[in-house]
Amino acid sequence: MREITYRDALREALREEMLRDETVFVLGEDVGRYWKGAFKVTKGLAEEFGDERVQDTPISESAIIGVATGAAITGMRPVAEIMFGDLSTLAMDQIANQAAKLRYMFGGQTKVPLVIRMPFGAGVNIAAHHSQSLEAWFIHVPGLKVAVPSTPYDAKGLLKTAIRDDNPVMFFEHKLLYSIKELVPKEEYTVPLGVADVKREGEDVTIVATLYMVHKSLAAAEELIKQGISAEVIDPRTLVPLDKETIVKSVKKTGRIVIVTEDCKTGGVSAEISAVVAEEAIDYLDAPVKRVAEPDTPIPFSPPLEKFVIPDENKIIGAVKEVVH
Amino acid sequence: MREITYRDALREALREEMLRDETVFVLGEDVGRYWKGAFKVTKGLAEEFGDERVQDTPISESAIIGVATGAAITGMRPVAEIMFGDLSTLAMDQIANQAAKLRYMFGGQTKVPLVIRMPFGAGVNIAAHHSQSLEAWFIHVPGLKVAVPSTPYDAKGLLKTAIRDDNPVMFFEHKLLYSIKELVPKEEYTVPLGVADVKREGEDVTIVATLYMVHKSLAAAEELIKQGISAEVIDPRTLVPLDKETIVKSVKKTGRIVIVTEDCKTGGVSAEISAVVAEEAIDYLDAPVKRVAEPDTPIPFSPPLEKFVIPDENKIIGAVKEVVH
Amino acid sequence: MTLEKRKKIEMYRKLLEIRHFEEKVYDLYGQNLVPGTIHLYAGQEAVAVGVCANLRRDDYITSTHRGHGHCIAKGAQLNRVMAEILGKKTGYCKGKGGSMHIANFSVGMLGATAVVGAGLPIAAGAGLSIRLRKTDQVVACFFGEGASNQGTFHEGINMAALWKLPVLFVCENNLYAMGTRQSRVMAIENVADRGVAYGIPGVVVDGNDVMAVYEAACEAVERARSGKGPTLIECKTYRHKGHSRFDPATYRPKEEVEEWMKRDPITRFRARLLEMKTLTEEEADKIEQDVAAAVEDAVKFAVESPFPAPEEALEHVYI
Amino acid sequence: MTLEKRKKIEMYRKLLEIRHFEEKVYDLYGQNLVPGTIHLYAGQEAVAVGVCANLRRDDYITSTHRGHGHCIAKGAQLNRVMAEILGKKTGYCKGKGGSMHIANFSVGMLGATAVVGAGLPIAAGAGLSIRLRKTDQVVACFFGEGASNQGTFHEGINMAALWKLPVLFVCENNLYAMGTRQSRVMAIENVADRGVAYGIPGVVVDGNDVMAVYEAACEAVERARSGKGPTLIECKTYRHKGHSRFDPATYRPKEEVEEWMKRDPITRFRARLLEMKTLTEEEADKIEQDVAAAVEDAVKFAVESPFPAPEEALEHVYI
Ligand SMILES: Cc1ncc(C[n+]2csc(CCOP(=O)(O)OP(=O)(O)O)c2C)c(N)n1
Ligand SMILES: Cc1ncc(C[n+]2csc(CCOP(=O)(O)OP(=O)(O)O)c2C)c(N)n1
Ligand SMILES: [Mg+2]
Ligand SMILES: [Mg+2]
Repeated sequence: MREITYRDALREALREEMLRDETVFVLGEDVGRYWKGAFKVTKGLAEEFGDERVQDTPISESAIIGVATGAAITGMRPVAEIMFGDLSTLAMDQIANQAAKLRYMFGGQTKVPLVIRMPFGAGVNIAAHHSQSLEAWFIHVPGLKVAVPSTPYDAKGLLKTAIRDDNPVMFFEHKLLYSIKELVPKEEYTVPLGVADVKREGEDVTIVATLYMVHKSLAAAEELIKQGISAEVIDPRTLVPLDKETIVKSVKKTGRIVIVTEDCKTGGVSAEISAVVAEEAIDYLDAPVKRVAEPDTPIPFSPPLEKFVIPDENKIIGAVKEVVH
Repeated sequence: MREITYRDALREALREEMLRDETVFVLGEDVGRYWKGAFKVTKGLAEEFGDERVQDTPISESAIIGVATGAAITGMRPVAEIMFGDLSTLAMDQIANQAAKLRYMFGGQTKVPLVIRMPFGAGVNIAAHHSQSLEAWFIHVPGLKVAVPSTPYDAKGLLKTAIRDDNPVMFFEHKLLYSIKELVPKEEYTVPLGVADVKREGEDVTIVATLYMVHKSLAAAEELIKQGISAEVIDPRTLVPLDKETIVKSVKKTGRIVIVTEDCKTGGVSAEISAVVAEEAIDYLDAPVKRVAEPDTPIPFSPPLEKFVIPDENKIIGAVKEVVH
Repeated sequence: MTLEKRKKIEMYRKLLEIRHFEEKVYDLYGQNLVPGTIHLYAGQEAVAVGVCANLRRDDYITSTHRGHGHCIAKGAQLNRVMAEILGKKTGYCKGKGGSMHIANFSVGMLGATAVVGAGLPIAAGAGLSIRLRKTDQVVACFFGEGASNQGTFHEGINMAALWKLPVLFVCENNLYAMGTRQSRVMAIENVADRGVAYGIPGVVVDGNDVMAVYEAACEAVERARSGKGPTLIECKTYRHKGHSRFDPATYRPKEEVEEWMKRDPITRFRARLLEMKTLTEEEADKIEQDVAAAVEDAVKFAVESPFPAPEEALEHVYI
Repeated sequence: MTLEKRKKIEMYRKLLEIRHFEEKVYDLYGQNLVPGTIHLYAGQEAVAVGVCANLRRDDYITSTHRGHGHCIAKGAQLNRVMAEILGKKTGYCKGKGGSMHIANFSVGMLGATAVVGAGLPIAAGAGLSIRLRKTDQVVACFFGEGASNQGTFHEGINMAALWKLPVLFVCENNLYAMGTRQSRVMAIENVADRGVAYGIPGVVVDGNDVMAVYEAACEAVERARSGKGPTLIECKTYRHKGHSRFDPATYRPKEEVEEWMKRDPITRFRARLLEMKTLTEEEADKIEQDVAAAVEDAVKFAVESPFPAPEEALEHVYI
């Protein structure tokens, strides 16, 4: 075990898979030797594997995904990077209509082993076009899997699994996670898709959180226990497939649930998780299902404005207290 | 009053608003005199208002919306048509990052009076790229309003309101609705955004349904009453703003809710409605919140396959019986 | 670059296969046996046949909503194409795709897409894959002149040109995109001129002359296989029928239609084969009879095939 | 097309305003007063100034992530631009937009977008609006060479060309998009050559020569106002600093940077003005001092302005 950052963990996953399987390659804007990725995730890979396997591209998000898809259905295992998740808007047709649907439309004749990495999230004052969280769009596209790792360990293990998966996997990172550190085994390991991780056990309330919100929820839980409230914090780790069982089991134990995601509240990921609970565990609920999320605004630039809209510990604590009267 | 189709109702709305306000104009692929719109909604308008106000465009969905947005922020009121809702994927950046956010990002300096019409929905065997229902993506974009009329009366009244609204309004039609008929006043009227319509009153269960599913739900309700179950059918008519009050009030009365939408279940519109209920009316619920939706597949081509995945009366009845044991 | 006799006859046969096939599809939808909509390839056969005659089985093509001809020209079996169009379990896509999403990976047909222009980056990606796998395959990417106004055209060709990928970008300029004449969507006459924007050759050919198409494609394939990069080939052609199922195509001037009908690619090629004595009248007729019979067999196969079971709708979402 | 003296001096002043402004922004972010990231315009001033000197107040421009210069050249007030960049309530966008989303509708500045290439269709739309409203305004749309590989470039220019809309598409080719040199993203040298693809003129100019830019833009504006349609103007230029906040720009060869520094647009224009006796040394210095003072005032205004109240985040989502 050694302590590495989330960024390093991702890089190790890419490197190990590129060493293991020569059909794995990386493409995206400025992923190569000159810039090394907007968040430096691909640093060193071009030097080790050559410019063709760490392919810089023009600023053409739609073609990046289209090209990756064309490569995926003809024997390669591309890992495409979209520099900011907000720019997935430019590639939605290739993601949602092509990559996600080819296998189905063609009656199983092909597989699409493609990973699409992109950073989401606010918190660094880069405003409305570089700060969104759009996971909800992708969970609504059959054919895609969706990974949302919150820790270096999970990031590495899930990325390796995603690369080996024969389906298109949307792999979402959060800008504020790249620099967080954790002890990660030196030995090879993977993390399966579809298995939630209980990041903290508790009795009084279930908190389901994703990406950076896992950390804020853990901090909130730490504070809550001082006030006598024991919170269980569950990180689904992948949204598709979603480990409903772990969530439902926890709710059956605690009778209360707060869902914490950074995306806009209306139509967000938290709505789906709420709906699952309302479908499968309603009889166990002792309080309304609470969602802590962004209040349906674009992300503003100015620091006090941005801070106001992003969920934080206080908002999580407030929501928990509302359900645990 | 005279009986007109949904298609005619839309056309009347366009025509009346174009007559009333000369900044209103229509643009899209094949909306003009040669093809008159893929579903013939714009028939006759080019002849009456000229080719410039009923502007055929190249096959460039992204630019259609971008051009409409540029026109909207400089004094016009464009009504853009995307021929099939599935192709909104190509314009997501212009819709979600530009049209929806300009006013906010610019601190209120501009308004974006833009309507984007598009047909969604399955049922005519045109497979995965022409049959989706993607409303859920758009309710998750702050800055957009979302209309989903199910009847000729609502279609006309809502489209007129949408055109007069100073915000971008996504206006979703369903292919199978164009030919349905209804008595509609000859006199001018509008329907406000954000006011649900109780299409049928009932006591035992609340059915919330949108677009074509309103009709299937009404048919199901007709059948259910014969079996002694009285269903209230609510059509929200707009998803943003959503008339939560009417839904919550109904649930408080019936204690049971089934949400019927044609989109894929996971992350769909029904998840948001379910989450609203779980947040605001959980204490009144006597049964799980049921969602009747498409089972997370792309829409298949072959008739028996397509029929299998689209929600129908039987599935609605089945769901209702599950909650009204 | 003279074509040997066997190849010419093979091309003639393929032209006929497509034509007869499309006529049968037209009949079948008159009989309400074809679900959904349909975009017939009749009139444009020389493009698919002329291009695909240069391709090996392991080469790739990508196709469009108007893709039956591409499929057949690349070597797909008539009966399984027909079965797919009818939504049958025996179709190449088990009925999931239909006319607009037909694919046959076993002959390198990477699929039709119903999103106009979406195939261009995918074709470029197949080209990149060839480069990375170090094979000498090529990709032919078919699309219409209408598609050439999509962003994907620009982005896809730019990448292929930049990386000198082995791709033929084949624009079938049939003058219309639905009801919209080319001149009402772009200010230039030749889509091929857009090659300049990417630093690749742009070639205009008579798309109703199968030999002209063959030769242009031959050169482009050589260029591609030898690592020199993509070519943009614009084939001027015309569709015989309306755009889709119910389109009477009244937006096209009668004289224009008549004039193009005179340039029918099959009539012309037949006349040329007879003139060059590649075939006798009898031989030509015999081929046509064989083709007609084969298409009949395909229809019979497709009509008699079962529909998929409803629950199959749930398969193939994930692997 | 000779420039009158007053105009030249005005242009000189604007060049300086932008340069001093950007240098202050650089200082301020060294002091941690600028939230987020920042893309400086220093080195490219001649483009914005040369183009905007041809525009009326009621003409429009659209801008990019590197937009401070466009704003200032179009007539925005230094203090409110600076306040926006610092996230203050007194900024043009009340702190909601920041550097990458600055707009000032009162001078026809329709806003920066941080999505590379997204401004092209929007500019075309402003052009369509002008056509429909029957005014004689024009639109100048700024974008980088990197943006010219986006689908929006293709779709936006095609529509504008087709409809002969009054738009100037101004490509600021500063050779790099982040760390990526132009030659690694497109196989042609001049973005202007892409005009051929849309049937519009493509012009290459020295983007570090404000008079050359002025003249090219002047011709394009005339063309636009008289209904002849858009022009694609490529200005060859160079950014002095790295791409954004923390970029040391090590991907650029030292000699290249040095060579471009010698072609600094402001030094060159000053020398020319002195040479042509438009200005004396003293007059030129005086202008620079005035500008420096004005920029200082803007900094003071911005630094002293309050931040918006947190709850203002909820305003302006809908009207
Ligand atoms: C992106 C997209 N926009 C619009 C449509 C609707 N549509 C289907 S075919 C077609 C015309 C295509 O024209 P062209 O590319 O010239 O091909 P052709 O039909 O002439 O073969 C249109 C607009 C679509 N399927 N996809
Ligand atoms: C669509 C999109 N892709 C990627 C980015 C990230 N990005 C921001 S600026 C930039 C480079 C733009 O290059 P160019 O258009 O040449 O403008 P320049 O920065 O040189 O002024 C990139 C890739 C973005 N903001 N938008
Ligand atoms: Mg065509
Ligand atoms: Mg640049």
